[in-house]
Amino acid sequence: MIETTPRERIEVLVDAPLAPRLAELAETAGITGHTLLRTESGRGRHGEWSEDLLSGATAKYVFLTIASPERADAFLKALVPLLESHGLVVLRSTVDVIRPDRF
Amino acid sequence: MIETTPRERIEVLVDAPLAPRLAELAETAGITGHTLLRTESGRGRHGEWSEDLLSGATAKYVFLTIASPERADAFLKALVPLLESHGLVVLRSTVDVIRPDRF
Amino acid sequence: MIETTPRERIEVLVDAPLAPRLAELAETAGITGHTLLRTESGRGRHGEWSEDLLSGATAKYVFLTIASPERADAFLKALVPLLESHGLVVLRSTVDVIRPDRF
Amino acid sequence: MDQLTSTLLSAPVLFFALGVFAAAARSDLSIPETIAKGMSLYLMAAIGLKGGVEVAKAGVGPELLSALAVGLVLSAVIPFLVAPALAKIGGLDRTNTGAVAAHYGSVSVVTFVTASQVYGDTGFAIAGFMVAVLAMMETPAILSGLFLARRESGKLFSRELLREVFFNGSVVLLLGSFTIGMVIGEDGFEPISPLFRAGFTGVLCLFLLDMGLIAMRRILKTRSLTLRLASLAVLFPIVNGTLGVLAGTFIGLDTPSAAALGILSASASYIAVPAAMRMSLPQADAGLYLAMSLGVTFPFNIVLGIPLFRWMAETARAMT
Amino acid sequence: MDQLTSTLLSAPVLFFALGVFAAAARSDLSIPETIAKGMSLYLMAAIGLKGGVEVAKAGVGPELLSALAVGLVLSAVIPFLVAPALAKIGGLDRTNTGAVAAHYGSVSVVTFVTASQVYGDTGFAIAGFMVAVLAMMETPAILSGLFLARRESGKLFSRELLREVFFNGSVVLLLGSFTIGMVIGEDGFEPISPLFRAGFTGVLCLFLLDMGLIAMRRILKTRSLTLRLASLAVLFPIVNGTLGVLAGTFIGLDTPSAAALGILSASASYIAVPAAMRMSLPQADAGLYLAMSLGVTFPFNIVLGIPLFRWMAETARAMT
Amino acid sequence: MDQLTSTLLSAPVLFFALGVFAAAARSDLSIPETIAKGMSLYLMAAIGLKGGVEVAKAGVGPELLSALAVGLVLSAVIPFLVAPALAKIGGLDRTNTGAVAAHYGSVSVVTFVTASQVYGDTGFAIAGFMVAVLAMMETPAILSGLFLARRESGKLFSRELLREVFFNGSVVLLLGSFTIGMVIGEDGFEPISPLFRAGFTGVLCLFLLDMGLIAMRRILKTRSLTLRLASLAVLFPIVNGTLGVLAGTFIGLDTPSAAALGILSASASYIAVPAAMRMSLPQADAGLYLAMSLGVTFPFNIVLGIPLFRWMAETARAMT
Ligand SMILES: Nc1ncnc2c1ncn2[C@@H]1O[C@H](COP(=O)(O)O)[C@@H](O)[C@H]1O
Ligand SMILES: Nc1ncnc2c1ncn2[C@@H]1O[C@H](COP(=O)(O)O)[C@@H](O)[C@H]1O
Ligand SMILES: Nc1ncnc2c1ncn2[C@@H]1O[C@H](COP(=O)(O)O)[C@@H](O)[C@H]1O
Ligand code: NA
Ligand code: NA
Ligand code: NA
Repeated sequence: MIETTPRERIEVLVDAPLAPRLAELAETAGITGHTLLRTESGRGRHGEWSEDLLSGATAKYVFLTIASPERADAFLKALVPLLESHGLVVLRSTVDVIRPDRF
Repeated sequence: MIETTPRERIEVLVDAPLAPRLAELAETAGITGHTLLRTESGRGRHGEWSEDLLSGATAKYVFLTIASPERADAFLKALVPLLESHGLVVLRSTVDVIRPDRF
Repeated sequence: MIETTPRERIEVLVDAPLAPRLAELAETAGITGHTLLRTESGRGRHGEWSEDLLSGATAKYVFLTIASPERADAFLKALVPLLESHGLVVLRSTVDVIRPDRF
Repeated sequence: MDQLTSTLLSAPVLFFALGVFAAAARSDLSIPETIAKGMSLYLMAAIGLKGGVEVAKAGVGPELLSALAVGLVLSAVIPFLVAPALAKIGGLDRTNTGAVAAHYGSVSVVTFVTASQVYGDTGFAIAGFMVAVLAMMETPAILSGLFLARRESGKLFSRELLREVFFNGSVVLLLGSFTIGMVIGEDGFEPISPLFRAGFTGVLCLFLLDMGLIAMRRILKTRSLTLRLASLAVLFPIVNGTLGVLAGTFIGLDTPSAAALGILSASASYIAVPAAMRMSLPQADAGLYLAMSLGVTFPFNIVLGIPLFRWMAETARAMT
Repeated sequence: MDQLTSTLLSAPVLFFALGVFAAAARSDLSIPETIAKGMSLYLMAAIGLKGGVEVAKAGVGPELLSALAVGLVLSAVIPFLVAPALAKIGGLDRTNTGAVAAHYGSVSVVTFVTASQVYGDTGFAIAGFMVAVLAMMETPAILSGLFLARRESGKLFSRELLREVFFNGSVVLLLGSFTIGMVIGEDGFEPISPLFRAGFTGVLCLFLLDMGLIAMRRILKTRSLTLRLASLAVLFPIVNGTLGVLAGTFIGLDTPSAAALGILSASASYIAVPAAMRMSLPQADAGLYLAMSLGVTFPFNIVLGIPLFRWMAETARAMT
Repeated sequence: MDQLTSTLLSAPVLFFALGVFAAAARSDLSIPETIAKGMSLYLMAAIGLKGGVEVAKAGVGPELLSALAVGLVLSAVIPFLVAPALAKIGGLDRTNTGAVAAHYGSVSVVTFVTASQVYGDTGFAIAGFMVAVLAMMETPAILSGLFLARRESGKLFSRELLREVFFNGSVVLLLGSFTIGMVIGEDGFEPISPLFRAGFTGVLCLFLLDMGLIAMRRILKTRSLTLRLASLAVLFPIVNGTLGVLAGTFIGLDTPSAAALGILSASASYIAVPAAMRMSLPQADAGLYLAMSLGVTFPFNIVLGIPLFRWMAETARAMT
């Protein structure tokens, strides 16, 4: 069996224009890597949205980052003030990674 | 540490034209929010597919929804009859969320 | 409650031109199904990238596959030699699936 | 056979052949999906507008109504004609029979567009109102196909399905731009004619390049297309096209329009119907119906059907 | 009312109506996002180039400077004019008031483009330099809107925001192609005129088809647009447009350009401002400001505003 | 230097400069990827068609064969010429040396297209068959680059790689539309010429706008481009381009075609080769080879290389 190490997986659903802000917060928390996944549309308490390239205003991405528990904590703490104002959905779980020193 | 609460994460790989049906079933199960993620292509027992905007017939999305265990159960139950006919791939796992009352 | 069975979820962030190679490796490991998810951009130790259709050289996909633990092991073992050279990010976790015989 | 050569050596058909060749050689040439979708919307708007403008100029007589009626009947009835062959010769179950049959009742916009281009270039001009017939034939076949698939089970048609039949994107765009063409007439069309008339054949070339790639790739990766089913996918356009030409001649359409009714009957949908089937008959094998309609019937019609039905219409006319 | 009919029956406006109809009928007709984005970039480049080429030909007098100054003032001031109505009549909180107000101070490129097309077709030609005024009016309103929303909280403007205001994509593309147009002049424009001049109206038609779909779908899925707010979204363009026409007439613009300044003042942004608001005022309700600017004000201006401000400018001219 | 001014003030080059400026000012202006891909396919189809039509009209003599042979040799040999400089002066390891070298042996379609536009506008017309040379030079360099990178390790070329070399999308599209152009000739080209000829320069402008954005953004976010490597990225086009002009003059090409062979040799790939390198040499630094070819060499050629190689070809001709 390949040796794997547990790390934290943080996923944040975020408005496209705000994604760079998240990358900055992650970097401040010591996390240097992330990946943005593309979404199509969604529905929540504030109604529906869908990808919208014309203004980019209603498009969203999933911001995915893998980090050590300490850095994940620091990142989440930095996110808390934005949760309500930015309508973020934040998910946290554990994954096994192969080269743990990267994250 | 930020306080988080466990919730169920349901992911369903679904044909694009059927995604609205899933949203209805989720709503019937009391789940009001979901997000559709974009896919590029895939391969399974029925061969390959790839994104196809011309007819939209072979495109697929990942339907992602976060819900309480009861609602997740109700939603999965509603999905069972569609599993075979609609060729769904259904995944369930646990994630920690920050504002549990939303889900 | 619906009966579910645990399976391994492997996610690999991979350069677009290399995705077919991964599918072959998965198939050699006895895994017949996979799905590619679309990404938008990312940042890591080697700098930033973003979707790039002109050359396709810097685009990436998330290669997602669900498999039994044995097959997942075989697949990961096959990936190890590519990890460094191909700059892969490999994640492994457990999910519950409904029709376990498929995977 | 001069007609055949001039079809085969026209730019649109050569681009289609280039696409087929590239896919067969496993080249990585590909046109982004969104560009293809954009071109298909453009082609529908342009063909609708041009048809409407022509009707505004030429007026329509009673033949429009009879053509619409015959188109409606052909679209609704063809699925019932092809279904027995699909079940008996092709060995398909009821669900797949219904799904495939629906495709053959409906029409392919691009086949029609290519025909009208190729015909028009040699002075064999399809009447403008045939665009309305094209739109009319798009969706009735969906209902027939579903009836075939579900006639014994309970509920037949959902509300979404009926909306799909009446307000399907292609139908709305074709009829909408047809109507706009009638309203604005030749004068109002003039400022938009550089885009919609001058650019038309060029866009058709690029679109057919993509269709060649898609059609061949479909064939290469299909798992369910048997030799019998492939043969049916050639037989159906011949039979249905003949039916269309005869019906068109019988109701007194001009020769090019009778040929066009043949093309419409012969062609199989690959846009409106697949999406509807995926929604209403998800158990049906999408790989199969796309391989038949896009992979076999579409190339057959582009290359051989277009000159064939012209020849047939001219012969039928000569005999009346 | 001949002007009104000729506006209503022009191809661009009819395509807009087709989009509205299709969305209202819940048709699945849709134009891919990337195609729409591409068309909007094309329209901006084309209008910029054409304006620049015209300035190269006709030269500009002092009226360019006064038009730029008045445009700047209108964009910056209109948010303060509409804010009280949004708060008192519309019942919006401070954040939403600021966000919506910013949209009305800024401008809609497509409304301007449609007006210049519709006017131009009837010999009522807007001066080329008005494109520079269009670019000038895009972003000052963003600062006013943010000031309204945040005047009591601490830091007002971030560095990214100022970059957004000065180097916003639309502003750069409009001013950049305007400058290129001035540099290359009529001669240098000739080789690119088939794309940018001949193709223009046709692309505008397809873009307005999409805008019709988007505007109507916005209205259908909005949850926060009250009747009061919808009425304000009709009232604002009338008031602001009147202001613009009067200001234009007062500073001595030719009649079509005064009408264009009315159109600009009346129109509300749906590209530059929503993105900036999403970034700077994420708590504001995007569904609301898009429903007002895109769902109500945009259609109002396309259908009624364009003939209205022409009539106003002609009347104002007759009275001076 | 009149040539230089007329290049610098042509619309395509000005749009390129606008893109560079916008990216440098960190504007959010951007053109969707799919639109850019669509435009690049269009440009290849158009240049192929136009070349083929011209060959159909003018016929080809033996110079086609010698031009093809020289092009093949240049593409295969240039990687070996630049490799020592990359390793010794640039300090690159073997893998990166091979990867970068492959880019310089191959060609940039858009550089060629821009040159043929700019030259053609001033009556300095490149022969139609040079499109075949362009296609010929696309991929041999890939094999040379891989040989450089792997000459000591075991297996050199996989099956997919050879398919990539022979049936690469750009190669197939260029040669395919070149062949179609030869088959249809001037007459068959006429119906599609509004799209492929009249629209050409305009599309090139928009595409170069995007290339300016991409090139500058590449430079801004590169981490591995040292001053030495950047200097090589300017030196290589000068040396390789001189080689190309001399070779072209030597085998007796007409002056514009000799200049074009210079442009081809000077240009570096940013479509076919990066994708092949990503697949075959994934360890190589994509940020580096894209920064050199797209960020430095491409702008150099567009702005200075085009007039330079014309001047060189004219001088070489004058001396023979
Ligand atoms: N911690 C991380 N979390 C998520 N994605 C990552 C992470 N680190 C790297 N990546 C992704 O992997 C790519 C390559 O990483 P690198 O090799 O570090 O440049 C990055 O551009 C990201 O898209
Ligand atoms: N339970 C959920 N599961 C997945 N995504 C959700 C869920 N709730 C909300 N979202 C996403 O978050 C967005 C904003 O949610 P809301 O603030 O509730 O409107 C929605 O449009 C969805 O895309
Ligand atoms: N093991 C798997 N892991 C991830 N995705 C899968 C897997 N099996 C099937 N899929 C996805 O589900 C689709 C339908 O699967 P199938 O019904 O087996 O053809 C495939 O085309 C894949 O996109
Ligand atoms: Na048919
Ligand atoms: Na305004
Ligand atoms: Na070269």
